[in-house]
Amino acid sequence: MNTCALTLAQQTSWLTKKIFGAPGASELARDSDSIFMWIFYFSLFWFILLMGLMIYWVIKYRRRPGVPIQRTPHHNTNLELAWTILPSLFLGYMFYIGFQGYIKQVIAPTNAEMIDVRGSKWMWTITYANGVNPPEMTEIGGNPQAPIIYIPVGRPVQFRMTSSDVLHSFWIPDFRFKQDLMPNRYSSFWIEAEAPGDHYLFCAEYCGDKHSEMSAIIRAIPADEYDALLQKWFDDSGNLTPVEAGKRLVESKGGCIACHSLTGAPGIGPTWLNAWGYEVPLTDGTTIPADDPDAWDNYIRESIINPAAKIRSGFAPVMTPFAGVFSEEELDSIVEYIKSLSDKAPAGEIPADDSPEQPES
Amino acid sequence: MSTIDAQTRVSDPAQPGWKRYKFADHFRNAEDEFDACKLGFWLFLATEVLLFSGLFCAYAMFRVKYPEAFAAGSHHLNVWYGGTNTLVLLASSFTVAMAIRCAQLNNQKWLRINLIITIICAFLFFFIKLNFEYIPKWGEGIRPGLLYSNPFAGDPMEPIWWSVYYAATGIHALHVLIGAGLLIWCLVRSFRTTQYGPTHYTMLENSGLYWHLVDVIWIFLFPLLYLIH
Amino acid sequence: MKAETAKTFDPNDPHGFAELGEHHGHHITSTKMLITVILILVALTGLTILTSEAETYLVKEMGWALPEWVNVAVAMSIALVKGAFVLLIFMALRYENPLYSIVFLFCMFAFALFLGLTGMDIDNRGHVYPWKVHAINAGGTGVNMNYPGGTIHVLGETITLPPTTYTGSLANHVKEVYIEQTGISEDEYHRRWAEANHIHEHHDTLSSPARSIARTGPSGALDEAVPGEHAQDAAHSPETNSGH
Amino acid sequence: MTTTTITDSGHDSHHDEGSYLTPHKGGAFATIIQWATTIDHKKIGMMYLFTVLGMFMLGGVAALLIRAELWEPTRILADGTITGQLFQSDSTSGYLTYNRLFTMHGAVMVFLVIVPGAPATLGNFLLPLMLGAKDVAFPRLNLLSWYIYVLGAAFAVMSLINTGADTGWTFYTPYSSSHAGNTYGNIVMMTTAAFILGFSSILTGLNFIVTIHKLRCPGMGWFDMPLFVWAMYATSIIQVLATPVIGITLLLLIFERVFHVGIFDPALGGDPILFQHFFWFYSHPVVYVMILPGMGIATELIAVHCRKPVFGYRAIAFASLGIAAVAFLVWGHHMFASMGELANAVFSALTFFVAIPTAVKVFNWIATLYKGSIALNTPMLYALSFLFLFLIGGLTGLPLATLATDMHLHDSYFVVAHFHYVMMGGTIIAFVGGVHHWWPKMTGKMYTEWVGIVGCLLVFIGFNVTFFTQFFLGLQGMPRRYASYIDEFQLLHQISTVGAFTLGLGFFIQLGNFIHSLIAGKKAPPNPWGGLSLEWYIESPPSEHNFHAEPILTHGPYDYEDVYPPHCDPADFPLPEPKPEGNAAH
Repeated sequence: MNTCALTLAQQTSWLTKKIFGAPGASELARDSDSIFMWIFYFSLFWFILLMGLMIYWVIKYRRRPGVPIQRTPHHNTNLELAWTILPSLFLGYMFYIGFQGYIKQVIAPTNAEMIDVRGSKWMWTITYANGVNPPEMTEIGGNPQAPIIYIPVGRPVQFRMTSSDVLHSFWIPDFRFKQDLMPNRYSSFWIEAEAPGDHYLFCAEYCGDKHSEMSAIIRAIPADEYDALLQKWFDDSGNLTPVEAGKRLVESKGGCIACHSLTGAPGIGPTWLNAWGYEVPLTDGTTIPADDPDAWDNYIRESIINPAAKIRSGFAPVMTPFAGVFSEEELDSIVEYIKSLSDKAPAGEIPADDSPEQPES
Repeated sequence: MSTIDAQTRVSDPAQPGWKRYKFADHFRNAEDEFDACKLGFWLFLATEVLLFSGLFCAYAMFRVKYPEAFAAGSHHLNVWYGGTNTLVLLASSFTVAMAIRCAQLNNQKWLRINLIITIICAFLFFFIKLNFEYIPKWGEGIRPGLLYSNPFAGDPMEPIWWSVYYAATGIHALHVLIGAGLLIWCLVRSFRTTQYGPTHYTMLENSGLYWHLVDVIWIFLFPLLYLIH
Repeated sequence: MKAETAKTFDPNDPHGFAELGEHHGHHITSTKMLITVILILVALTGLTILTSEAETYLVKEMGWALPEWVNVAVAMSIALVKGAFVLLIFMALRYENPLYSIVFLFCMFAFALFLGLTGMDIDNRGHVYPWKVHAINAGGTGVNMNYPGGTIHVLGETITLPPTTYTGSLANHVKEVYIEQTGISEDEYHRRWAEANHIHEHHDTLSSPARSIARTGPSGALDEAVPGEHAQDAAHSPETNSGH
Repeated sequence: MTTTTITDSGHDSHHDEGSYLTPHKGGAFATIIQWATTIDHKKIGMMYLFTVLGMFMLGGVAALLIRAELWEPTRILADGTITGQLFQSDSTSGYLTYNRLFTMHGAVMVFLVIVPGAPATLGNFLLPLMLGAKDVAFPRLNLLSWYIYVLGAAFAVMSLINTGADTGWTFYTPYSSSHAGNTYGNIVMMTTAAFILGFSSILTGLNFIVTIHKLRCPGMGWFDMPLFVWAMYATSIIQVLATPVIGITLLLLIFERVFHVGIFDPALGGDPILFQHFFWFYSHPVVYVMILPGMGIATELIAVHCRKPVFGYRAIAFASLGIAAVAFLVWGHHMFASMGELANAVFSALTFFVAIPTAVKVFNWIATLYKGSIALNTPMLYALSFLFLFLIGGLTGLPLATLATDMHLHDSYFVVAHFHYVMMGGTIIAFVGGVHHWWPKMTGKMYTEWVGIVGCLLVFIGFNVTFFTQFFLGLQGMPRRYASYIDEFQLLHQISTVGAFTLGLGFFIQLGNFIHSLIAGKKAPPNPWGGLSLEWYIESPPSEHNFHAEPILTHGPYDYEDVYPPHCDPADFPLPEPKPEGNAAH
């Protein structure tokens, strides 16, 4: 980065820290901060100069009865040209450093590890190069199912992003960069973490109801641990029961539990606890009959692929269709999992170690 | 150049409307009012052009990205209907220019005849558009947006081409109808009070300008929509 | 600051328009001029149709490879000349106050900026990553819009709308529904498709998007949608016709 | 040079007695009819003022509710959001109430308050007066544009009653076209409202351009117009050239929403970024429609209350036009996070060009203060607040134009703070200052000075507390349009909320001051501030016909060094020594 800007920023890193809350998490982020600080000092200079003059003159030339104004020139071409051209040069320089920094921010190193990101209302779905989705979750700002996205320390990571419904924006404040996700297009974002640690990820483009909760944690871990973790998830995914596989899918790849609670609590979508096998009224006046396993299996399948086909009474048709997201096998697993949450499920299908916490009511 | 003095106006009802016309009193003279109205109308025409600029822009962007879809869609349009419509609009543009000339020369009879021809052309344009283009296309399943049900799309992006086509020609057709309405209003006033004459024809001239603009926009829409390969 | 203007004040011309040439009065265009212009306009209309047909002939019958921009450049140049005639003579911009021309030019300036800067973005996405240029699925990802589907009645006709969700483009969905309903073979569909698109012979050698008359098959734009650079591409590629 | 020929030449046939505010002799009903069918620019300006004020209160209440919601980082899963509980919406609707509130705040404030605010109220009232004209060029069109405004406002309110739109005021597709809302009505209604309001805006702009071209009084050349008129001229050019594009954009959006034509919807192959280009091609220039009248008002306020000729008159006038021209080049900076790299670079470079004419204006305003005679009354305090806040707003625009820093700050609270400093600290503050300044002229009543000063200080302090904290929120990572947030941000959010309610109190005091002035205010003299532009030559409030005879201009609007202000005691406004004759020519 620009040396002048860097020196300035280093001299005053305490102020930078005060302003940004925390220092940038990568070299590029700190470059961005130093550009900001350069603009900050530039602005501060003009602000103090102009406001100082204003306040000084307002006090000095305040109106006194009987004292006339003094004649001054009505314009001064040289002065006006000077204060037009001089700041313009600074502005040109400002564009230049901003452009340089930006180009570094967007061009990922060729050895960057590619991670796929899919934004949908209102969750992030991450797919690593070996095809696994990170299964761990935490709570951020009201969202108890925010995924934890692991990235390796010291290795560049490039996110290739798209959206399945509306516009989203992938913003990691600690890395000082964001990029919009568009449906039917790819966009790119790359970072390189320097040290292990957690960073927030927010959706910065308004995407509807639970926009505020579309967040995640980016967790940087040492590269060898990261590789081992990915390998472990990959191995795990091979030997799961259908119910376990379904649980993992709805938590990570599908992100279903952002809207469908497992506890009977109301949400944007119907709760799954004791749903399967019960009679459910639909908005078109018909019902899904109770105790009809085939009707229920088909209803769940259809509602994943084409949610608007049958809308349960009292709910809005807001769900993103998941057609093409899950394979046939995965759909079966999800149906099995939802079935396992119901006390009407055929006996013996609920694995003892995997039953959800029963609600109080 | 004819400077009109306000004081020579007569209020005798036997006189034609253009002689009785009195300019609004916040203007200094009729000339000022005429200039103001015309400047205002040119500004309005600028807004109309920019309204269409959105459609031209959408057209250009999709054309650049999906030339094949546009070529495929354009092949469904009959160049002869489009060409006939172009000639109809050009002819009406000519007659409306003649009508203004007749007003300037106080030739009331030909003013009305020219206006009537223009209005007939306007409806002829609309009739050709509707009867030979919109209705058959609609029947073939070539419809805007989700209504699209033609199984023989030449390209995956062809429905977008039809959306642009319907939006552009639809809004243009709406302007044709508005222009026709303005001209009918001029005609009615001409018959009732002989409103337009050498010293006062502001409304007629502005309606004429509007009509020319509708023509100019079609002059560009025609090759863009019908002559693509 | 003032005073000079007040001395030479003329109540009928308070702004000194006469000196500035701002008053242009009423120009009466001659019939001869109007007729000349309309004849030119009709001739140009014929010319533009003629050139368009000639290009088609050259490409189809003579096998010339005319670049795509020729078609646009010729048609737009003729349209510009026609538009200029209408503006200058019929709309009398040539004789009137130049202020009106300035208004119109400003409007054209805004239009040019709109078109130019928008195009600069829309058509230049792939400088850093070529895979950002194209849509993932040509023709759209499939309808995903809380739309109830079903039937509606328009102009006395009952229309069946596609269901809320299908994958791939609307055009493809309509095609599949048609094949399913009629039960025709793929070959029969292609025959009917060629007929509907006025393609009587296959000019496979000409099916490049850079040329005029590029259309030979329904999959032209699909073939180049997304490069298969990464492992994940199989899931996104249009061949499987699935959005994620 | 020191006298004016603006006289009442006794054309009694022309004018009736009494001001334009005198009620109709036929009683209250006849007065209402008279106002509803008036083509008098002053009445239309007043009608605009009151409707805009009503809408400002609606948008302001929404703003306060937004700030109240953000008092706590509430979680819907726990006990529901504050606004949700307030409006008793069930917890399944999540943050919908909040989302609708900020949409309403944005749409109402932009389309119904700031865009028509200064041009249609003060512009309508003052433009013909400053030009020495009887009315605007097309008075009936002017009335029509007010009715269109009311119709648009009615649609916006209907959308609100019909559950309200939750798209944000930018209506980004595909959310607005295919995803937002459970009913079709609310979004289409809000879009229609904005579409209709566009017509109102176009008609006003067109009217003003023609008025300025054709109805300047004898003796008034282009460079003898007050700078407010120049600002209005630049504003009107943008209104005429940019507004039609939002018309077609919203029309296509309605098609998209109703027919799903697919132009903006990627599900059908369209391009959502194209919508953003369409939208911002209008909505960026319209930012200057908002700020230019504010700049014009500030120029007038500073000149009158400093009694100084504006430094660099031509520079300010051309800067207005320059801003209007550059306005059409820079819309892409709203889309840095979604455009391609080339477009980002070009738009970033172009964006810096806006800073140049803006900086020129600021320098000129400050230079005007030099060796003046500065009266620290309410309008001047507003003008000084404007300088302070607008300077911060302008300077914080720099990191947003710089690509490397904008990628962090885009769509964060930094942007929210920045545009509030410009839109509110700039436009609204100048507008309120302008209303104070011309209040005596408009109503014929004086307001209470000390209450005005107290209100101004409260607004100034409240504003800075509200929005300065938001710069830090944005820098630390708080995204826009969030109803709940991580706990780290709570302190700053609470400070901001306190500031917002202080700000609200300040405006409330101003409103009370105005109402008190209308009921029991002192009668205003024709020229309480010693102004020199033409509106101060006529009585307060003006008569129906503005000037009793056509005025003939003999001095510039800012010749405070040479001309005694009309209707004033010359002893109150002493002139400096006359200029030596040799330098008289400029």
